[in-house]
Amino acid sequence: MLEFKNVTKQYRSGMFGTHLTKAVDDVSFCVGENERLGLLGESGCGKSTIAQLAMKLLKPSKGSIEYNGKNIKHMSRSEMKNYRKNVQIIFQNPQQVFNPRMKFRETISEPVRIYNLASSPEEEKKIISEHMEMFGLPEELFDRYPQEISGGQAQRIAIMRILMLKPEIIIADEPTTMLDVSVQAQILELLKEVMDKNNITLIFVSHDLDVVRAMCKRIMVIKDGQVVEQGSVDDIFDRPENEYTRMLVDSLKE
Amino acid sequence: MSGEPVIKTEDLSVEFQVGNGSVKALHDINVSIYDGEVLCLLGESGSGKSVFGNSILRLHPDNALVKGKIFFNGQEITALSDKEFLPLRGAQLAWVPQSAASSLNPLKSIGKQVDEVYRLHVENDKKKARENTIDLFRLLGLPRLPELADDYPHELSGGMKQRVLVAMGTSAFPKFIVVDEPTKGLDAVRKREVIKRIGHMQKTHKSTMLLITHDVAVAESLANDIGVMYAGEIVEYGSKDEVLNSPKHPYTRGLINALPQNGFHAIKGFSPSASDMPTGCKFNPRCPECTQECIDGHPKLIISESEKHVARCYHA
Amino acid sequence: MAQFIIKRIIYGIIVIIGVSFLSFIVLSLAPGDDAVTILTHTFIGFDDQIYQQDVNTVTNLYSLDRPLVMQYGSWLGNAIKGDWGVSYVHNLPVWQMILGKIPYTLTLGITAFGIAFVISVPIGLYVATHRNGVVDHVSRIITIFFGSIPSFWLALVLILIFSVKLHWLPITGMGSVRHVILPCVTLMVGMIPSTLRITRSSMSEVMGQDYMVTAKSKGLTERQSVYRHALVNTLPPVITMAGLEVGHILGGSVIVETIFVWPGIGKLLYDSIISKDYPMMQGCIVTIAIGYIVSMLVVDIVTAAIDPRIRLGGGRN
Amino acid sequence: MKKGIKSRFFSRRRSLFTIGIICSVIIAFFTIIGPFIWNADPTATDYANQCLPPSGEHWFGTDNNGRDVFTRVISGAHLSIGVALAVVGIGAAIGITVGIVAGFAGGAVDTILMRIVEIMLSFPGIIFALAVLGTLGNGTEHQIIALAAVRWAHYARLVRIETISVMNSEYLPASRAIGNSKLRIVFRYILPNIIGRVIVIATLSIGPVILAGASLSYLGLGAQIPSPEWGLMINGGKEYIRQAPWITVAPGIAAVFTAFSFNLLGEGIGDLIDPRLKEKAEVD
Amino acid sequence: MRLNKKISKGIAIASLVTISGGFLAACGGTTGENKDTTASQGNQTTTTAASASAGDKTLRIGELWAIDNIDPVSDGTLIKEKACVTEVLCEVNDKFELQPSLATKWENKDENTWVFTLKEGVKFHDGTDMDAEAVAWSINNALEKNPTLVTSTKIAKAEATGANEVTITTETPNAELPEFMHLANMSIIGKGTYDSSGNLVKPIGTGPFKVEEFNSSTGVLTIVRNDDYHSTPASLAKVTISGMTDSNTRAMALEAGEIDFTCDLPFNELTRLDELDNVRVEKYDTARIYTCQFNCKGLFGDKKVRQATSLAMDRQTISDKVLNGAGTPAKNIFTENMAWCDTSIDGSKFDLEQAKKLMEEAGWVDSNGDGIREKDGQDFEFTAITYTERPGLPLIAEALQSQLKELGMKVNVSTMDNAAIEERKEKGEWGIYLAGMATAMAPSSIYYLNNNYSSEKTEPIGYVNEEFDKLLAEGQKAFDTETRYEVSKKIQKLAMEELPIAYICNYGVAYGFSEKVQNFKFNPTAHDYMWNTDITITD
Repeated sequence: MLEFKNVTKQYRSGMFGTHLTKAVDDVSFCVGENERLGLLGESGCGKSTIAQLAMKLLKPSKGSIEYNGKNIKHMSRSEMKNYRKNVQIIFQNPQQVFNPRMKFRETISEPVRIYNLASSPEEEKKIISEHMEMFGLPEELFDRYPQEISGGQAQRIAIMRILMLKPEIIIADEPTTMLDVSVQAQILELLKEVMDKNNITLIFVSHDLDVVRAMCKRIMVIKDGQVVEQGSVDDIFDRPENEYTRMLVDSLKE
Repeated sequence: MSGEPVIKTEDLSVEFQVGNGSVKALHDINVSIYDGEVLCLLGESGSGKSVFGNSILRLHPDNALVKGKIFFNGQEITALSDKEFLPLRGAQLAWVPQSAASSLNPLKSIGKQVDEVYRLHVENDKKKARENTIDLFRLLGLPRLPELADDYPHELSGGMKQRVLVAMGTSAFPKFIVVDEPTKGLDAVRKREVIKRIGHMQKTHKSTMLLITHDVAVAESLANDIGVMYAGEIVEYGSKDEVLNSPKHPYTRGLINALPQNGFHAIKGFSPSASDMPTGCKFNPRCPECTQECIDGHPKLIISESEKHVARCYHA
Repeated sequence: MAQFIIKRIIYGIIVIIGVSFLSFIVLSLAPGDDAVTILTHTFIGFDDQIYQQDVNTVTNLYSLDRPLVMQYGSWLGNAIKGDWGVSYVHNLPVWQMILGKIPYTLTLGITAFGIAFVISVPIGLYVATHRNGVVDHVSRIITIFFGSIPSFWLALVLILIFSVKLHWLPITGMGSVRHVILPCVTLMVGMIPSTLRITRSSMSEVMGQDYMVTAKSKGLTERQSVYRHALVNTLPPVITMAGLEVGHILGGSVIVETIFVWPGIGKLLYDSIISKDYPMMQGCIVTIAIGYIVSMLVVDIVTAAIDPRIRLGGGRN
Repeated sequence: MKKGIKSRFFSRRRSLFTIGIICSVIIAFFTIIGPFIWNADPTATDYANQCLPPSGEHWFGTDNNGRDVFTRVISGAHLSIGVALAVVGIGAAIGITVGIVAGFAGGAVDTILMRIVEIMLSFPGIIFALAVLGTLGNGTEHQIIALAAVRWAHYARLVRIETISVMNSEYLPASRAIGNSKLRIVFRYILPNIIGRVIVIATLSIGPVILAGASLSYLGLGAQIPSPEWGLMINGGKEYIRQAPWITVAPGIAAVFTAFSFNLLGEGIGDLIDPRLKEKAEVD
Repeated sequence: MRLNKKISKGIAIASLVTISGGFLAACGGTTGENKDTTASQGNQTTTTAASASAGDKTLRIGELWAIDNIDPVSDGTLIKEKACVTEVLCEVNDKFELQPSLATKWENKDENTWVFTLKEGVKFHDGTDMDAEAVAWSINNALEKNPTLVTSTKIAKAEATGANEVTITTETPNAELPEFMHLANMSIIGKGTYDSSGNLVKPIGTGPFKVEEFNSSTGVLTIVRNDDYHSTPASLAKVTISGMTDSNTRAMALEAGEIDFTCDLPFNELTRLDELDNVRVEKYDTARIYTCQFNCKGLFGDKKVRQATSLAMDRQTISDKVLNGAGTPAKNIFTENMAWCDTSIDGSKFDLEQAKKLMEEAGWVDSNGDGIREKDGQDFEFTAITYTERPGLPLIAEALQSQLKELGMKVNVSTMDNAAIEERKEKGEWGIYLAGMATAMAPSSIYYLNNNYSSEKTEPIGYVNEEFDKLLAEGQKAFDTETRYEVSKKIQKLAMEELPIAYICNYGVAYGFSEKVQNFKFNPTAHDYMWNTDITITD
């Protein structure tokens, strides 16, 4: 469904603009139906950049990204709107992701309005309240501002908003790093349940091996923008070939 | 576990005046930390653990109201005026802030910011201060010394900044250090390294430390005693092994089961926000073993010589 | 950073050409035929008899009948070669007139700005650290009041008190420091509001940052943490505002220069616009634009010197 | 409920805003209702009582043509304030559009727009005023055009800086990811987050704009001699500052008072809109 | 990496120092250098020690215009009248009658040639003799540098036809050539005024004062006494003239004792300043007049309407209340002290009833009772345009607005910068145009009339009258002054009858003196002011 073809992303920096840093260096992979792919690596290794490239929030310096065979770079407005509907992202720090001056009543109804999923206001209210119950979120959240709620609740709202669009692929960019351990468990449980029910493909970006092992079937280990190893969960954990992966796995096992 | 505790609190509680009402963030905390020991406060965000850390060093914003007593080496520091309290802060009582990214002055080199503490409290000698800083950086395993000292905060990674703050806290050899969430937002490898370095630092300097974290792994590797906090109260208190291996309070059990290596069994519901606190035992809405008694009464937590490992629950 | 400076200079040149071209075109739209206006400001009085022959002689003397773009082109050609042309009214080389006026404009402008800066920054800092205190309200009321006083009011009142009644200070004339005081105070009062407001908002933002709590935790007193940590971080926005104000100094103030008979560029520019003295006007505008660009450059360099993030770009660790 | 209102209006931070509201109500009263009460003809000359000092009968005294200054200030109010508000309004509107486009589009568009803004900033406004006088002739609407044409650059510069800080925020990529169109992002995300600051800055420039209008009247653009426009009266009274200071002082105070109340209003609105300033309980 | 960081910080600070250093040096340098340019512009010879005689005082004048330019050919009024550095061939007495000055006598050989015999033994300030050859050069130089002089004087060329005799030939006959030789721009200057390449060095004249220094940036002209002056030397040693364009500043500088003499003070301050013990104010009428030109294409086509408007102007109130006494009501175009003035005419009558009757006769009746007269459906409403450079004009416009309201006319006032007037008049959107016209630029009885009443000039305002052209042609040919005065009087009578231009008040000027300045004699022929060289300053 989604394919990266030797994608590279580089930044120019330094005093005279001569210094090139490659965030993502010639990465190719593809994600099929209902797959659970994990991107594992230390912070700063470029895994978040890959997520943003997939979401077309960043343009690749070289290579291309295709969705169902069509390069997302040359998509028309309607194709792009459909792409946005089907490929969604969960960000890392939930509270910062919402417009500080918009109450949740409007933020939650935004996806419905953009893709006019509801033909009438009543239907819109029905969809929203349905989802609110499913995610166990109280109605009084509607009149709150993002700064006034906890991280866990914010992340739940983010996932709910995405789910309304019934996307094909969800990219989770370290969704639980900023959350406490117990809340992390809730969110991951929720995510798992949602994906299984609507057989949504997942690309899970994280640096935490245990979380990746719990959520994904296939793992790609990334170091300095390059994919150093790829394989099923068990291959990576039990029989790591690349010595960097081995170092990563051993250090976490103690 | 011997002699006079370095830090002792009696019925400590903190309230914030917000708009026209007031928000209870912390109520009747009774804790004592002994010389050379590490007490770890384990709890989710919103449980008030950082508030406790801040109140020891009086770092609250002006709308905070602190009640109860705090003793440092037997002396009641809550009674001191700001002027009298000032010499203690930084010299005897140190604090390592939580969000490393924004807690360093972006326009000054990290070396200068750490030297400042030494020159303020130990000896105002530029050379000696820089030497002390480089030693501390080496102790904390920072690379590219001594040039790194001239680097600026924006040139360092999250983990490195965290260790610089630890160095800053300990640069004047304080008696007591509060370390707030040293591993928040770090990836697994950095987290392991920071824990190792802090443990090493604590052992070499024999410093008394209050460790605040939500990560059980950090508590497990560094703490002597552990206090589990929930909704502004300590719900379980005891030595590390007792609390982690045989937890008494259902919330502690829930925390441990939620760990990835224990299979992600989450505790259902949310931790209550400070403005609408449930009645009775604060955990009753989420507690699997909740009975009517828990909803009506409010269980007490009494630490005594005899009973070291206690929990604030009727069914403990 | 060097690349940054070069880019800045190129933009500056574009702005200079843009401003001079725009003003050339726009002034020709001003009321009154060019030749007639120039005639009435050079050879004859403005309400004397105007003969068509004289208008024609003026037109071909300064070749005003050429299309505007041609006239601008020739001015620009000479300007680049350093010849800014001769003023119609003063019949002196433009650069010499401007060079003569610059020292006076600068002495007045920079002293006025210096005092305004020295007064408003400390007040701004104090007010930021004591928000909503009495001083905060009083300073707000004063800033608005200073911002909306007509400058000629202030000038006339100052003259009345200090020159006419008390004979302490001279009204016009040059030479000693005493001559600068009155015009300087009039200018300075206009500059205080903006600097004060920027300092207050920038300082209060810095005070809310996490590193100020760290400073407090290090055991620094309130005063020490403000001087050692807060001050440095407040400077960049204040300096940018200062750069803007300095940029406008060269523009001078027509009112102050008229009332105090101070030979500044502001009055020179105003008169050249009224009498359609194109070369002189262009000369003044280009000088003011250069002043603006140089002060912007200085601001960027100073901010880069202060802020390592700009100077050294992204981190490498 | 009483405590709620009292604290909402008279808590320390909001007191400035309340004073602003009270002053604006006073101004509105004088501007709208005033002319009906003090309806003597503001332009009739009556040399019998030239330059009388403020008295019971003439609150602000009379001017060199014997006209009651108080009536003139009242009848001139809607002119001066109207012009100032129009100029600030139009200037801010253009400034916001240019600022947002430059900040949002970035790259070449941003560079070009910013160079135009810099040209406008270092361009003496008086030439523009003369050009407008030359092409369109005088009249208050043309005065508004002349003033707004120079003012917008100030606002554009400030709005661009605010827009860029919003563009670098975390919630903007999120808004694009959810599928918002460019237009929705501008109106739903950028505008609400910068409007607070812009209002504060716009209201601060009302005082100076009233005075700027006066210098243009001298060139023949905008309000003409007999009209009771404040700027004109302030400058007109200049000659009489020794003999009859009230002629120029009275409209001057009216102008300062208006600027003062609008500014307080602006800062009050700015505070209300900007949640960052609300006290937060740091409960973690 | 270490090196890189230190370097970049170093570069930042170094470039900052160089730029600001350069900036300060530039202005430091210029002030220094600026001193030299003005010094070179001042006279090369060291200033002679002010003679120790009684008159070693300095007179400080506050001039009302900014001194941009001291070229005697284009700014003669400043150099000849106010600075007395240069003199003219034919001077004028209080009655505007020609007097010999640098030329002792002159006569015209035929219509186009005039012969002037020069006064002997006159020296220029730089010591060179003022002989015929120098005078011829000076006249030709003036014509070449200032083209407007050619059109007004109609001189073709001047040549020396003897040791001290100069012949001037005109292109077309100009009966009043001697009067035009009185023009300030035609003053006689020495060759030393310009350097070899024609740039102005310093005005060299023959007058009682010579230029010591002119600082072009501060706009202050300093002149000192010329000791070997060809007639009685001046009483003062030194005079400084500095431009102070703001009337308030002039008034306050006078009051604060910073200047000793100034003119054109704010009208309303006159009484107050006069009462001060250290200041004295004197008011005089000058050869300038507040005119009101009618747009005869529109409402003012009918002579009766023009006469009615003139009668409805209460000139005495304007003079007392608006101009505060600086300018008496205008009876005729010219003032009595002008030799050719027809004193029998009195155009300043104020008779509102008569004016109303005239309006009714002209068909303008207030039918709908709104206070404004109408005629076949059109209201009598017009715009009065004027300019702000003469402070009195806007005030008069306001006064006329309410006075003409009594006559049933709705007047809108529009003041603008002088440049905009021309365009507005061409568009025709005006009823009356108020201006301050000089009636004796040259002390000639015909010059002003020709410029304002010849059909070529009045046609644009919709008024043509051959009678004027006939009389004007006659006047220009009358070489004998007496006949010329008679023709002028006839034109004056016709003008005051036809009234294409009404005259409101004489342009009064108020001179402000500090009490130290004594025995000032007013000279009516001056444009703004002239002061007699035997003026004194006591302590």
